[in-house]
Parts: sequence; structure tokens; C-alpha cells
Amino acid sequence: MGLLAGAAVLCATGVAMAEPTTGRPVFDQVSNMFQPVSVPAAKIRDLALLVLAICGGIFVVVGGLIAYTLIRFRARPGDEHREPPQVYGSSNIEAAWTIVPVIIVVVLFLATARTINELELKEPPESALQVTVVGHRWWWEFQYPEYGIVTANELHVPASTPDAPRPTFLWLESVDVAHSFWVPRLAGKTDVIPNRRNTLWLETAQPGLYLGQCAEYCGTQHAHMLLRVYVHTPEDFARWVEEQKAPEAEVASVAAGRDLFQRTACINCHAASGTVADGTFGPSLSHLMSRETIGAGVAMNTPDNLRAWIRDPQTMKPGVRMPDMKLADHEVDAIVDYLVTLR
Amino acid sequence: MAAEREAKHAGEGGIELPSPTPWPLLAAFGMTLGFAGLVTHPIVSMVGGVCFLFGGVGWWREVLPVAHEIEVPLAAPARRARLVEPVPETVDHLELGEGGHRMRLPTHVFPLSAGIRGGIAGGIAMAALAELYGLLVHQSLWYPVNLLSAAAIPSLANASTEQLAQFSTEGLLVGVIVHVLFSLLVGLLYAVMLPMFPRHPAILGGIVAPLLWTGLLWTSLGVINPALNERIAWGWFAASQLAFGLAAGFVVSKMERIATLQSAAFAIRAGLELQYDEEGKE
Amino acid sequence: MTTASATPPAPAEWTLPSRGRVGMACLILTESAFFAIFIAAHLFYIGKSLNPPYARDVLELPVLNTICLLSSSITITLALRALRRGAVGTFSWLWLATILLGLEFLIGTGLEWYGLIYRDGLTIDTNLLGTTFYSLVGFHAAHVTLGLLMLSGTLLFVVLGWAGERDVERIDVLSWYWHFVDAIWVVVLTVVYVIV
Amino acid sequence: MTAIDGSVLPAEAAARTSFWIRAHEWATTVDHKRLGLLYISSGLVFFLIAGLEASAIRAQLAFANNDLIGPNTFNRLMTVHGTTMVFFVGMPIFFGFGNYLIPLMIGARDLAFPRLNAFGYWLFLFGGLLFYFSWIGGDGLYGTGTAPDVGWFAYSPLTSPAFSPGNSTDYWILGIMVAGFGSTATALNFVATILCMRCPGMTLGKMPLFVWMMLVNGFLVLVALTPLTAAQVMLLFDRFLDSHFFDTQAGGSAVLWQHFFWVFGHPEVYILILPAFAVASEVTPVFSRKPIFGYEIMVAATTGIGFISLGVWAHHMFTVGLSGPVNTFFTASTMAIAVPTGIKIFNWLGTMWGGRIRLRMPMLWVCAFLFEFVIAGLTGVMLAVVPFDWQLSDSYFVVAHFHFVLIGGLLYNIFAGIYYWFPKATGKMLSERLGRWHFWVFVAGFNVTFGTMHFQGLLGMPRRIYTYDPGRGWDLLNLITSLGVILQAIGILFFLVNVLWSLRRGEDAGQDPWDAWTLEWSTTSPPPAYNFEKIPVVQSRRPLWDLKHPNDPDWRYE
Repeated sequence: MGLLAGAAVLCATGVAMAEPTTGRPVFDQVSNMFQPVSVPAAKIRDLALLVLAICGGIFVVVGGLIAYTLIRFRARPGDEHREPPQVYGSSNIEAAWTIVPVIIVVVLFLATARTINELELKEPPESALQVTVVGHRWWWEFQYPEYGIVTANELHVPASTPDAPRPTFLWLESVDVAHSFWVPRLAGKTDVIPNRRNTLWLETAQPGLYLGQCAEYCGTQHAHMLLRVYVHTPEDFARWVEEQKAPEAEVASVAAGRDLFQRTACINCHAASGTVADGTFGPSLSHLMSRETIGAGVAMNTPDNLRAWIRDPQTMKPGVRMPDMKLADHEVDAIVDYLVTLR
Repeated sequence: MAAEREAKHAGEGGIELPSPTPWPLLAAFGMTLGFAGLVTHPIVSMVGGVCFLFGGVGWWREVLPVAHEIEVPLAAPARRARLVEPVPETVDHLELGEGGHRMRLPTHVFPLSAGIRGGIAGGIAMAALAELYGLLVHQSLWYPVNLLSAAAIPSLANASTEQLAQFSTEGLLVGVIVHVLFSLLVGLLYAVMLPMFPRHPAILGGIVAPLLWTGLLWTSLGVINPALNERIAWGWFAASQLAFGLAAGFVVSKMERIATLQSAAFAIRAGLELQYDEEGKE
Repeated sequence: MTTASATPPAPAEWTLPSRGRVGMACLILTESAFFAIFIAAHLFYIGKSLNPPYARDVLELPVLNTICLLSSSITITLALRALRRGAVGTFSWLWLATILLGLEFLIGTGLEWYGLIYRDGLTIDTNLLGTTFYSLVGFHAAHVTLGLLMLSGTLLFVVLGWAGERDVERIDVLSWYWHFVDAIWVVVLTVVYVIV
Repeated sequence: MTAIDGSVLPAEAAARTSFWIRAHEWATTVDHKRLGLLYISSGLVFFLIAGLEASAIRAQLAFANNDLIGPNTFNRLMTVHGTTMVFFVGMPIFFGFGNYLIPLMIGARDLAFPRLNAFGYWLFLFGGLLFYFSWIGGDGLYGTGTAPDVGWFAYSPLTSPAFSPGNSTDYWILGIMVAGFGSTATALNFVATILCMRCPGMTLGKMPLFVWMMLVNGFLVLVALTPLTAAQVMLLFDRFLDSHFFDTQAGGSAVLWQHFFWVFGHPEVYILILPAFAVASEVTPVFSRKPIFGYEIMVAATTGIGFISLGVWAHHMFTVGLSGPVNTFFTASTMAIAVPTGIKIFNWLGTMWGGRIRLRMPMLWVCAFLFEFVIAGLTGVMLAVVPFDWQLSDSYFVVAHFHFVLIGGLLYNIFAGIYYWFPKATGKMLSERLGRWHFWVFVAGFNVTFGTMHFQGLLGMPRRIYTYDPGRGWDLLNLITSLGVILQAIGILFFLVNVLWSLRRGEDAGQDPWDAWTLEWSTTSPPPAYNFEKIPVVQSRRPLWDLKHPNDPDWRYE
């Protein structure tokens, strides 16, 4: 009953919201695992459909039997003083309903075993883009050792085309507690655990933005540890890499803000290219304005939101590790003016 | 123990039971406080320790050397339990067997060995046909084995046809295990199911079941075993399934005569239900 | 239909296991599960300490301790045999021997720990070895201590005449616990001192 | 002396007994029936509390970006809700059933160790109180205090002193540990009772299935609960003595905790569900008017489940990046456990087939349980398929799955058991009319809430998030989920009213209102302190059938 209602709702929402709308969507995307855009997610979907079909079949048969039994063998008026024949059991039917499930289980197991070993790639292929993902409370750090880029919360990867296959291979690490990397339309989740290096790969031909978030409870702001994965065409990706590698333009008009930034405790936690700031406790601010969101997805990256964030991060994201810096209004403005030049 | 106690007190008008005691409560309280001290203050632990000690000693004295008991008087006769009396209910009887009811059904079954033998025979017949296919079409004994194990081994699932014709230890191992397991399971299933369909066991076990199985696989083979799905020769596949069914069905039904109700409804033959006296059939 | 007798068949002789023994067996089972986890942790962390001291440098096989503890299993068995015969005096001496052997084990462990702490600088917060070693061996020693307390209590009761031959079943159940503590030591010895 | 059991006193005399005398009687009691009732009623109180916590959680999640309760309160609520439901509701209520029924069913006067039994109960109660004291005492004797907020499985290193300062996590450890000692004592008591206290004639093969399942359950508690205690001791050492069991900075492993926790945690699921199966195995035959179908295979399946459940724990950890062979092994063992579970469902079905099913309240709950449990089992198989689990794990799909197990499986059978044995324990029938209201409203609410949750999971909603953004396809589903809670609450209200009303005004039950076959129905309702005047002698699995049908007794056929 609940299942039916839910199925109807699922269909409705799936139809209405499944495809990314045009323009650059913000949060409006359903991360439906049955609409995969990446090889591992598609393989999982195929297996999942098989499992769903088998389980659905079993449910119909067993549920039907229960319903039939209840209707057919209900006590009827006049039965009060009659007992039915007393049957102890039947070795045949019991054996049958032991063996049939075993056969089903073995079939399922074989397909599962193959898919596990297909998807659990331990070594990255030659052509792969390798990214190190570091889980922090409560944001994501992405390092591209190949390019010397470090960014946060928004992962950019190239699409893989048939003539130039380029899967993305993620090394998952954590500096504090356990997290989990999960973008349902790209791949299944893999935990991000301190003192351990896990791997995850994805390979997609479809450019776009795919949403996900941390899936392992990691403390206060577990809910606001969102993941945004941008898949670009190879050309767009190359352009993005170039932009990220380029030094920040030094804008003279915001020298005051940059100065203030370098004199406050900001630099203990944040890094920003072209300044003395090289902290690693918080997200790198280099090319900050190339990101669409701040605070691991709590708000859009607009100057207003930045201002509100710097003034009091604890209001926007209660419990976040960034303290209220007690800056005066004009100081906040100066820093925001500086930050918006980091493109 | 209970019986001794019963014998000791028969007719005394009272029954001895363990006497109520506060010590377990105190000991438990002390133990909890002892731990609670870790998160509050050491004094709490100390109080807990003292309570636990008192409780423990009290408990100790309660059961040593002989556990304390109190005598509980029997309830007034009017409040005692009534004897359970025969009820007027009639019990429907069965047609089967001499005693009436409560036997395990059906009365004659194949021994488990029939299923195992049937499974072995079917497995050999099926493997023979599959190997014949491998030799005739791909000039390789290993080809069918590897295709079967590709269900579980990704390296084989992604291999080329030439590679599949090569020997693979892993493939042989998995293939043999899977084949033997399935042969035995299906053989056993035949042995328990065939008596439920007694009229034409050969047709059912030999032809209908393999065809159903083939059809079922046809719908889902792409997920279960994509490598096989790409290369499958359905004619040969169905033939090997039939070979299994016929061989297994033949061996099973030859093991022992089927002794079950030929005209009864399915549920009765399945042992789920019994025929009632009043129908008086046969 | 055959005519059935109206009265049900009388039950055969009815004997059931003693609840003390079953209870002790359950306790041993659950304690084994407890130790299994500590043993698993120790095995898992063998060789994974990031800083010295390392096991192969500081741990020495406690031969004397092992001999004492294992032989105490023999003395306790002999003691019970004596009690069954009614030889309360022999029982007391053998029981005392058991306690003394157990006590030697505790003292030996204490000396070993003293050396480890003050000579080798290994404490529970030094590294992973310290963590798993002290907790595993410590919990075993705690069980030995608890066993010794119960053994001493029993001895006291027997000497004072509050308990005796009639309690042999109870005392036998207690001896199971002592055998269990010994058996666990064999496992602990293997994983801590032999597999380094 | 006469007041050993209040129930045998004349009503007026009982009313005159002062409150303190009665409190003293209950506090010092070692009677298994009283302790059983104490277990069940304390469990129900904790159930109401944890239910309110769940309602607050669902109120927060009803709308996107809701700020009814903040992240800190939310995380505490979800931790305390989960912990309470598992340790202070599920286990004690079934320990209560076991306490009350095992001696009655095997024809004994009490448990093997009555004082230990009292000790176990009080440890459970004080453990629960200590755990709840964290709401006011969480930071020590000073400060306002905090409840634990690390989730009910308290994954390290979130629990390490660095990430969980103060005492909140210590309360989680200590509360559960103290209650765990009590549970171990009770399990030991059950095993010893079942093995050593059976009445003459009751061989192992003639015990009611309820007793069989409690026996396997007892063994499972013994081998599974102490590993949790051991792991918690390690965590305590880490937090108080600076040891490094789960300290990732010192080379420790965060995954080790997960292994240790789930070595306990998965058998725990069966510790909770086996007693539920036990209730279903008693209710189904009586209301179908047939003996249980395939007694032997039911026993075999139960012990099979007991053994296999010790080897499936890592299926909670498919996403931690274990190696392929490990994942493959655990998917095999997890799927294997579906087989004995399936056998049980089929055998209950076989029991009903050909019977004359009386759809009274207990049976109604068991039938609903069969439906929900089939769903729970099938979603369990989906979760066992490792790649599928990589998507489903830690999502709302999992939340839906285990609530189908724990409510559809466990709670439904608790209700079935209460409706079935309430007449035995109190002498009064529960109202069938109110019962039906309770049943339909609650079942509807349950399915709306948790049926829907599967779909949030499939749409990528992780569990344990205190808020979410609009537009991700979760808004409507979450609203429906939360609305279902209202229905469930109304259902529970009907239940409470039913219990309170029936205690006073209920129809007299008599000795054997259901025309049942196990020994507890051969004594008065409520039974006297000594249970049976004469220790019964049994010849078959259905001793009362033999007495009721002297011409056609079971013992002739078994």
C-alpha cells in the first residue's frame, strides 16, 4: 500500500525532475540511481533491475499465497466446533521450498560476484584522470596532482568519449572522521576513512552537473556536506584546468582587502594563491569565484552570501568549524571585495 | 529438580519458592553507580562500590549454604486451576493412512539419493552435449566451461572468443563447481517435485521444465552472464537443458514407483492439504 | 484403526543437566566471546605500532608463569578428586597449592609489567602494542584475580567447616572457571608471546 | 506471606495494601512473572519515549530547509532513538515475554536462577536510566549536559576524544554496557532454564517452538553481546586511558570498530527478530487450528539462522572498501541466511493452509507481519547484492528496510504477543473493537511512513541528515513520510487506551480463552506464584490437545 503510493510518487517526481533543466541548475536535480550516466552506475542499475525483477516476482507469489490462504481458509460460521485435519508437514514441499530459494540465491550470487569484481578496480588505467578526494568535517577537498590544482566541494572531471576514453579515478582519504563519497548517477558510494586509502572510479560520456553528498554520518553538519560533480567535454575541461592553473590577477583596488585578509587569522586555515595564506584546515580560496556554492553547498556563491558567511558562518551552517571572526562591517566588505576578484 | 520438589511437598498444602530479596536490586544499583562515577564524580563510584559490596554479600548469604525459600500456600480451591477437560470439537479426519491424521505427507517419496543420482545423470548428459558443441563449433573443450564461469568471473566475461577457447584454471574450477551445484540442486528438486505431478513426469521433468528454465534465462541472461548472452547458440543451449531434464527425470522416476494419489488435487499431492473423509472418493 | 490405550505412556526416567554446570558453561561461552575480540584486536595490530618499543624487542616468553598456571589445573583436579573421596585435609592442601600457583602467576605478571613500564617505557598509551598487550593480558590477569578470590573463599569455607564434601558439585563447577582461565592463557600466550 | 503474588489476593485486600508495601514487593520480587511484566512495561515506557523522539525527527524532516530543531538536537535525537529502540525496547520486551512464558511453557516454577533474573532486570533498567541521564548530565556534574550524538553504531573515530569531547559518548558506552551485563545474565538464565528445568516428558523435540527460539536466542546473546562490551571497553580505554585501539593518528584502524560493532550488530538483529518469530510460531498454529507445519525444519532453520548470523556482519560494511573476495564471501553468507528465513515464512503459510483461520487480534498482527516481513526480507536480499548496496547503503532505503524488519517484524509480533498473552497475565481480554482500530490505523500509518522511505533512498537521500534542500525530489516524499507518523501515533494511542480500559473493564478471560495447546493455558489467569500446583507431565508438543482430545491425542502420532 505504502509501496504503491511511493511508486506513484517516484514516477511523478522522476518524470518531472529527473533531467537537469537548462541553464545551470542549482539544487534542482533528482539523483535517481535508476538514471545512471556513468559506466559503474549503469552496471549497478542493470544488476539492480535483475534483483528487483526476481524480488518482485517472489513478492507477488508469496504475497498472493498469503492473501489466498487468508481468504480460502478463514474460519466460517459453523466452524467453531470443528477442527481441521491435523497435518504435521510434508518433507516434499519443505524440501522444494528450500531448494528453489537456494537456486535463486546461487544465480543471484554469481551475477553479484562478477559485478563486484568488475567494479572494484584497484589500479587506475593509463588514460585515467586521477584525483585525490580528502574528506573534512564538513567539506570536500579535491587535489589534481597531475595539474597541481587544489579545489573544494565542486569536482570537475572530463567526459570520456569512445575515441579517447578517459575514466576518472578517485583516491579517497579523510583527515578526521569517516565520510562517504556518493553521487548516485555516477557510481555507488565508497567510504572515505582516515588512515585508509579507498578508490572509486567513474566514466561518463554525458557532460552536466551531478549532485551527491556525504553518506556516512560524520557529525553536526553531515547534512551540509554536498558534492557537485561537473562533467565537461574534454575541451571545456582543458579550459577549466588552464583557468585554475593561472595565477590570480592582482587587482589594485582591493589591495586593502587582500592586506586585511593576510593579517587576520583567515590564513591559518585557508590558502589563496598569490598571498602568504597557505592554511589547509579550510577550503582553498584560490579561484573561489569559479565555484557556484559556498559552505559545501549551503548557499550560492554570491557576494551577498559571502558577506553573510564571513560575518557569521555559525548562522548559515551551525556547528561549522569556521568561527565568527568578529570583524567590523567595513572589514568584512573589504575582504569580500578582495575575494570576489579570485576568479 | 522440579520433580523432587514436587515429591517433597505433595500434600503439604504449600509450595516452596525462592524468597523475595532486595540484594540483586542493590547490587545492580551499585554496579550502575560504579560506572556512572566515570562520567560524574569519583564519589559516585565509591558509593556504588559500597552498594555493590553490600548487595553482593547479602546475595551471597541468601543462597549459601542453602538458598532461602518461602512456602507459598496453595490458592483457595475455588481459585485453583481447573483440569483441562475434553472438548466436544470434532476433528476432521483424513483419508490417508490407517491412523487418521497427522502424518507427514505424501506417504511415498523418493529418497534423497534419487535426486542426487538424477542430478549426476542429468549433469553428465548436459555436459556431454555442451562439450560436443564446444568441440564441433569452436574446436575447444574449454569454451563451454569458460562461458559458464563467465557468470562470476569478470576477466572471462570481458574476454574475446579466442581467449574463451583457451584453458583457464579459474574458469575450470568455477565452472565445475557451478555445474555440479546446479545439477545436484535441480536433481533434488526433481526428486521432490515429480511426485506432485505424477501423470507425465517424463514430459514435465524432461521437456516442460527445461524449456521454462531456458525461457526464463533468455529474459535475464544479459545481466546474469553477458558473455554467454552474446555468444549463445540457443538451439544447442535448449538441447543441453533437455538432455539434463530427460536424463534426470528418467533416473529419478526409475528409482522407485511413484505412490501418491493420482486423482487428488495439486495441494493434496504437494502435502499442503489433505482430503477429507466425507468426500469418500476412490 | 487400532484401539489405543486410554492412558498415555509413562515418561521414561527423567534426568536433566545440572543448572550450575549449564550456567557455568554459558558464562565460559560468553567470556570466550569477550576474549575473542581482544585477541582479534591484538592479532590485527601485530607489527603495526608506529613507534618503539616493539614486541620482539621487549616481550619474553613467561615460562615459569605458564608452568605454574597450567600445573594449577592439575592440582585443582586432584583436589576435587580428594574431596570426592572425603579427604578434606588433602583437598585443603591441594586447593592451597592451586591458590599459591595462581598467586605466583599474578606476581610474575606484575614483575613483567614493572619491567616493561620502567625499563622499556611501554605503557598503554605508548603505542598499539601497549594498547592491545596491556588490555588483553590485563583482562586475563583480572580473571585470574577473580578466580583466586573465589578459590580463597572456598578454602576459607571448607577450613571453617561451612562447606565440605556435600558441596563437591558446586566446587566442581567453580573449578571449570579456573580451567577456563588456564585455557585462555594458552591462547593469550600464543598470540602475544609466540606470534610476534 | 500471602501477598507473594498480588493477583491471588482478593481484590479488596489488594486495594487496601499500601503503595509502599506493594512497591517493596515488586522491588524485591524474584518471581519470573512479575519480572517479566516489569521488563515489558519498562520496555513500553522506553518505546513511548523513543517514539516521541522519532516524531520530533520526522517533524524536522517534513519540509525542506526546516529549522524546527537544529543539527545538534537532531543528531542527539536520532542517536538516542536508535539506541533506545534496540537496547531498551526490543530486547527487554522480548526478555519480558521469555521471562513470563518460558517457565510456564516448560512446566517449571521459575527460572533456573531467580535472583540473577532480578539482577538482570535491574541492571537493564538502571542502564537505561543512566543512558537517559545524559540529557541532563552529559558533560559531567557541571554544565547543562548533552546526550550522545554519534549515531547508534558510534563509528570511530567520531567517538574519539578529539571529535567527541565531554562525556556524551561515555554515556552511550556505559548505559549500553550496564544494560548489556543484565542482558547477558538473562540470556544465561534462559539457556540454563530451558536445558535444566523442563517438566517430565518434555524432551527437546517436544518443546514449544517459542521455547526453542528463545534457546537459540539465548545462545546468540551470549556469543554476540560480549563482543560489543569488549569493543566498548576498548573505546573507554581510548577515551579515559589514551590507548589507541581506534586512534587513526597512532596507526589504529577506524574499520576495526566497524568490524567489532557489527560482529555484535548483525546477530543483534536476529536476537531481536527470533523472539518475534517465536511469537508468530505460537500464534499461527493456535489460530489456524493446526499444529505448526514442519516442526523439525523450523527448529533446523532457527539454529541455522543462529549460526549463519554470526558470519554475515560485514554486509554492513560493503562500502568501506573491503577487498573483492571479502565482499563476495559476505554476499554469499548474507544471501544464504535468506533461505532459512524463507523456510520459516513458507512454514507459517503451510500451517495456515488447510486450517480454519480465526482472525482474532493476535492472528491479525501475525498476518500483517507476514506481509511486511516478506517485503523486509526481499529488500534485505537487495542490500545483500553488493553493487546494489553501494547505492543503497546508508540511504533512506536502508532506513526503510530495517524499520520493516524492526516494526513490521518485531513490533507487530510484540503486539500479537500482547494481545495473545494479556488475558493470561491479567485475566482480562483486550477489547477486540479498540484492537481493530489500533491495528488498521497503525498498519496504515506504518506503510505510509516506511513504504515511502524506500523511494527517498532510491532518489539518493542519505540517512541521518537533519535537513535537505528543496528540489531534489525528496520534498513530497518526506512530507508523506512524516504524515504517516501521525497515523502511527493515533494507532499507539488506541493501543494504550485499550490496555488501560481492558485492565479495568475487560471481559474475563478464563483459563484458556483461545482454546490453545501449550502448558501456560492449563493454569489460572493470572497464574499463581507457583505456576502449577502439580508439575505437569507431557507426552507431546501439544499437551493440552492431548487432554482435550483423549480419543485422538498427539502423542500417538509423534
